[in-house]
Amino acid sequence: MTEVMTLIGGRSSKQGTALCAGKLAPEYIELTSVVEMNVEDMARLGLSNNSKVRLRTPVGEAVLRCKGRETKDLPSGILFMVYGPMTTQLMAGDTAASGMPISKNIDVEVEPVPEAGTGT
Amino acid sequence: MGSSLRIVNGRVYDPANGVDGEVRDVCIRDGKIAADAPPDAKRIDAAGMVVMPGGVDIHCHIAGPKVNLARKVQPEDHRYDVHPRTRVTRSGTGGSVPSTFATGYRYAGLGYTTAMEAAVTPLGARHALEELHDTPVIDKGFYVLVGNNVLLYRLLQEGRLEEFRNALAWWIKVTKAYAPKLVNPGGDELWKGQRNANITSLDDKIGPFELTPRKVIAGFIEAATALGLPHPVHIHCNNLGHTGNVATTLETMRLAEGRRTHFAHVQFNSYGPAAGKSQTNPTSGAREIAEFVNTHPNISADVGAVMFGRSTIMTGDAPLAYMLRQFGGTKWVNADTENESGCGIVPFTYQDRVYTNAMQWAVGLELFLLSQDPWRMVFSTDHPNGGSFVTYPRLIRLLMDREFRKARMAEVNQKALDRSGLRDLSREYSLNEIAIVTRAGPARLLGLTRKGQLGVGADADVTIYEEDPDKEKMFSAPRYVIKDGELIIEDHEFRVDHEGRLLHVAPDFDPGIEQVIEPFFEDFYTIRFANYAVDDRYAPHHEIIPTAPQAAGARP
Amino acid sequence: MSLAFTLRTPPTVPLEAEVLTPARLAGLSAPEAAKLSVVHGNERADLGEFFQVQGTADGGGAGEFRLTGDLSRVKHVGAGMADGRIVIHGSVGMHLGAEMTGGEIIVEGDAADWVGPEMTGGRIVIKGNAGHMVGAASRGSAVGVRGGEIVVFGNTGNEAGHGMRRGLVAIGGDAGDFAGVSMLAGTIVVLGSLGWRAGAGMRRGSIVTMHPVELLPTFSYACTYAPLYLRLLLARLRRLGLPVADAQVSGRYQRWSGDAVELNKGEVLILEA
Amino acid sequence: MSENLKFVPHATCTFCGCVCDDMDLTVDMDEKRITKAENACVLGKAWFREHGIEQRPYALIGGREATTAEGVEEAAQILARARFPLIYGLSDTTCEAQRVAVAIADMIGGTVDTTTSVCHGPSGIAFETVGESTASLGEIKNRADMVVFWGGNPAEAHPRLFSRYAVTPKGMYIPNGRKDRTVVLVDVRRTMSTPVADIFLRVKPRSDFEVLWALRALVKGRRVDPSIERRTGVSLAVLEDLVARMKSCRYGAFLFGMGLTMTRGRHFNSGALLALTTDLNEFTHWVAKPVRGHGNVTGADNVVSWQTGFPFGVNFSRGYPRFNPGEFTTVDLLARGETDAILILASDPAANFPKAAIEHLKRIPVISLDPKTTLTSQLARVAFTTATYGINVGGTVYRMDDVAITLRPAFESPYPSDEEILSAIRDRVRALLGGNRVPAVAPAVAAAS
Repeated sequence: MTEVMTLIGGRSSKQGTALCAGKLAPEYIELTSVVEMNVEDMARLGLSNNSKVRLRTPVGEAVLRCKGRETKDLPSGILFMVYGPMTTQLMAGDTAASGMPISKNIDVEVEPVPEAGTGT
Repeated sequence: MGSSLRIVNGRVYDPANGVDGEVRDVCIRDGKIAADAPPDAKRIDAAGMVVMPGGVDIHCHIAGPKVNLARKVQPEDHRYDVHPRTRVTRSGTGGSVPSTFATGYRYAGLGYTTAMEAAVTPLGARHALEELHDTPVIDKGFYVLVGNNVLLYRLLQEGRLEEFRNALAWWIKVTKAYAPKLVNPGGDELWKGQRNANITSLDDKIGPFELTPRKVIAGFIEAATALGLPHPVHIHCNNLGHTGNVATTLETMRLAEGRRTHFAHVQFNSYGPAAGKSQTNPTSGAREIAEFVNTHPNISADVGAVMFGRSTIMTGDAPLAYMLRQFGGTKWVNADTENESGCGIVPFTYQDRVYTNAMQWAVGLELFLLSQDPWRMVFSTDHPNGGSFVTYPRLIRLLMDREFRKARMAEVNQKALDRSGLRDLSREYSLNEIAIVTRAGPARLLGLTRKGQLGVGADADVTIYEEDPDKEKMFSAPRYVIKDGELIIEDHEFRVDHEGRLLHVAPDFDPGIEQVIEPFFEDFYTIRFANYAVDDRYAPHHEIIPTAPQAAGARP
Repeated sequence: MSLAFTLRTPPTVPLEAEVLTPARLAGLSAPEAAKLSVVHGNERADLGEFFQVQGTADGGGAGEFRLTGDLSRVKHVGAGMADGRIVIHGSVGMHLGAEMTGGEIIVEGDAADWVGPEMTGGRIVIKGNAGHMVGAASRGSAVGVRGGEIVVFGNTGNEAGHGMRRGLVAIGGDAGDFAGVSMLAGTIVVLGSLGWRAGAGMRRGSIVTMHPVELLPTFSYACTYAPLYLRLLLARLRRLGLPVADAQVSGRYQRWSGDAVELNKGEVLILEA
Repeated sequence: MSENLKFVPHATCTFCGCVCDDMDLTVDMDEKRITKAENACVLGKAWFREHGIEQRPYALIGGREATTAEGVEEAAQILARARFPLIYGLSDTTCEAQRVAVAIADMIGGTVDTTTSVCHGPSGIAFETVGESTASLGEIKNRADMVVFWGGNPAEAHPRLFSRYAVTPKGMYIPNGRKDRTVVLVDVRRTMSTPVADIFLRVKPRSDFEVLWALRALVKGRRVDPSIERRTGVSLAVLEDLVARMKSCRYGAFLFGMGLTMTRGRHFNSGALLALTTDLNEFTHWVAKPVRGHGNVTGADNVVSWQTGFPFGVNFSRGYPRFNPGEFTTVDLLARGETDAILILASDPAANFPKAAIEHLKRIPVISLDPKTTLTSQLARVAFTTATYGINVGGTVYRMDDVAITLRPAFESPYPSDEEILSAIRDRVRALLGGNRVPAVAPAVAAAS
């Protein structure tokens, strides 16, 4: 089952502090590998905290762990994750003559990834 | 610096030393004008050429926060006026607000070797100095905006005049400025604090302060006089650009009461009341202003002439820029600086068929032609407000060539011309007078004793023009330009790059004043007091021009 | 035979070839044309290092020449041209026909960003797709196309006709976002669909579309009618080869006025289904 | 902890664009470590804590350890040879280094672009179209009785924007601080910043332009279609109320983030906000300020502007500066595969650029300067280890409001500064080229298009 959702890339203070320690440190890699999702959307997709999920755009895909957020904080259909090596996989190179690639509000296909041993 | 030069056979114009077109040698040694040069000195044969000191611009806008905003906001103005690099010089772009490198090279390319940026906020001083450092060839300095400074207002309001004077000296010194500058005194507080209002007369109350522009201006003139600064208070009057403002300008001039005071770009402050049916079309007030300056030797002014074509309005006078926004097209920039200043920027085009623009053009020329003392009514276009400095050669021709002026007059709005006094003026400037208004005069008004002249010991900043009946052509491209004794331009081409000096003053003050200033910083600034003063790294090549007490060897 | 240029050695970095205009090539033989200067990255180079040149320039006045190959890294072709004709068999790089004042350019392929920016006259026809900024104003400038015609058979990117003051931009396929943004006058016809925010900030001028579109909240419905000028214009576009349907020529159009944040004197015409 | 402590008052933090200059640092001089950073926010504390001296090679050439001098030689050879070289980054270093970086680009006929192009570059384009009414942060502190945050999350990205400049501080005409201000926050989701606001407007993703455009129309007294609520999630009544408040405040300030610049609409989103600010000045005083990211990105804008006339994305291949976002900006040059060598100064495009751009980075010689190992330095042909600005290196940085500040470094690093390495590269390139590379072709017909 896949759904199209809107992915917002952004910063967090945890990312900021981890960045000072270094982008190759495990803490930073961990932080940039998590996508936040509305809990109701997660339930509908059969996902729970820490489930694997695949995001796909016409240019690429990334597999991430998901983390639930309440509807009052994150509306249904919206995903949030901090910028990092994973978001780059999903971004298109066209800047529409502005220099700026679309980095926020990217349409992504969301697909749960069965954990090893449980899926096909 | 070590090289020597002997310029021979040129006609020399050195009005500061009474030399009016004599053919004589000019010798250079170690960066200074010398009585003689060694036999092996390089010779420049200036036969058929005119030798003058390097030009000195007393009022222009070339560096600092507002200039950079004005650059950034109009890429379309740079596109068609590019400044390619050479083997030895950097590239840049021109237009009405050139990049720093283009600014330096283009000034040099006109024979100018000194220029004064006329309005920098104290908080922007560090930025201005960085840009001036990247402005090659010329020597330069800046005037610091103090006329809307909240702390200085508080001291003045409370009658703490000695502290006021010390604080003014502190501000000039820690920013490495050359002179104090007042812009539309009182205007910023009304603009920022009272829904974009503005001062309309010298007796308006300045927002929450128990002060009026009259009190503020008088206070600054008094303090600057006491400090003995080489250049006095430099004033951009209230009501600039407004029809009928000549009355305000004369009132402000009277406030000087015999003390030295400089009035910036007076053309913009010389408009008579509206004429005919129009409520806004100004008449010319040039005659009244010129007469006042002629008869008051303590007063000096630069003209701020308007030249038709593309310009950029950039000014500390934010309400003025807002008013002009409606004529400028789509872009408007406003920038408030905490406790210190406002600023407005509008790209602008002066059109010869437009009544007001033609009147402004005429008023500028009238001021020049009515002035009886070229030493005190000097050359400027308030670059780029009245027009770019690259129009200087054309302005020189308008002053020197009556027929050219007449031909140009035929092309402008005739109603405006009718209401100006320009048709009655047939005077032509001589080369000697041009040398005064573009070099000797501004240097003297600035207190730069080694500039604007070719006497022994003067800075060896020399320009050599090929004589030509077309004075615009002649002044557009000097054959040689020498800066600090170095041959920068030879046969119209740059031979070497050169870094000029920062010229600044460092008036003495009672160090106790810092205890008055510091608490204000903690409360109302967002930069720490300790990080505010600009250190010497920002002026790697500099020269401190002494105040009168310093020159006299006195230390308070 | 006219001059013909065939790309032999594709440039590895952008090649700027504003010499490729009929006026600059007038009267030249093939070897002379091959000696003309182009800028390859940061170095001067001869045109002949990249192109095989054959034929001779047409005698007398501005003529026609042909370019063949994948010219997608060749910029400024036909920039500033005033007359004559250029035919390109292949795709072409940025700034095609920039600021041209007359003449004609035909591209039998795609064109990159900035087709005909700030042109004042002449015609550019792109048989494939074009990039962003078709007929647009350069950054910072308020005025784009001042005259002439740009016809794109395929799709265009964003900001087609940005700031245009006169002339025509016709798009056979879909337009990207902000078509006709800040336009001052002139006409944009889109046979496919409009992207988002068409006509934002427009003062005057017309944007025509054949597909339903939701406009900005500052546009308001005025009337539905069959404007005569549009009939003539569409018929002409059909003669130029665009797939204009009869129903479009004879159709009725909703007229929406905007943009209310500006003069509100522009219009967007939407074909009624 | 050793006894050998040094106290550095009034130091400046260069982590984010707030560039706070009230850091009072305690330095352990034996361990070369900052042990305490008074007044720093959570990000600043991490910045000072984590920048000690790491044991790294001075330079790596093709992964092999090398001296700085060997690195300089290799870098200079690459740059002198390249036909379309690019110098990118510049935001996390001093203005002194930035000046040399632009000088190199000019000398070799390359391109210089900064992280602005992927940050507030769109706001820069908007600025060139409509201008901007703006202010130094102190004016917002002293005067702003209404503050609107749009498309940003300062609580996590610029924490002291709230506490030092725009929400809680007391100012000259804001004697009671927070109580004297109306704070509005506009975003597509709730964030750590949301609780600060008196009014929170949740807009639908990608509808900021419509909301701003509707506000402009309402400010001008024009009609707005009620469908605005369906499209944006914000009702007409809410917008009308907001406009009434905006017109009646004494001094209003917008602080806007990349929620506007990085989403569909890009420069038009920023432009709509700047135009709204201009419109409001008809009624009362309003200013707007893009909330800038990395420490000295604003300095990079300023340096590139004063040296070339343009703020970012500047190409020198014809012998003079040309500006064209989309043509001379880094993502485009890389994604199209046009650049043939790149010097990356103090930034990490391999970690945040689109995939296509990163793939080209892997195909060309990369020169990197960074205090830390990054994804970019890992794929560099020449990777220099540098001292950290603000901590080991002095110089000038610009706050997001264009105020320049002089750094007070805390302790010395064994590694050279960016400026030192760049100056050495510049001198060597000059020797290789015999001065500036002078192009032999006259300016193009359409000079900078």
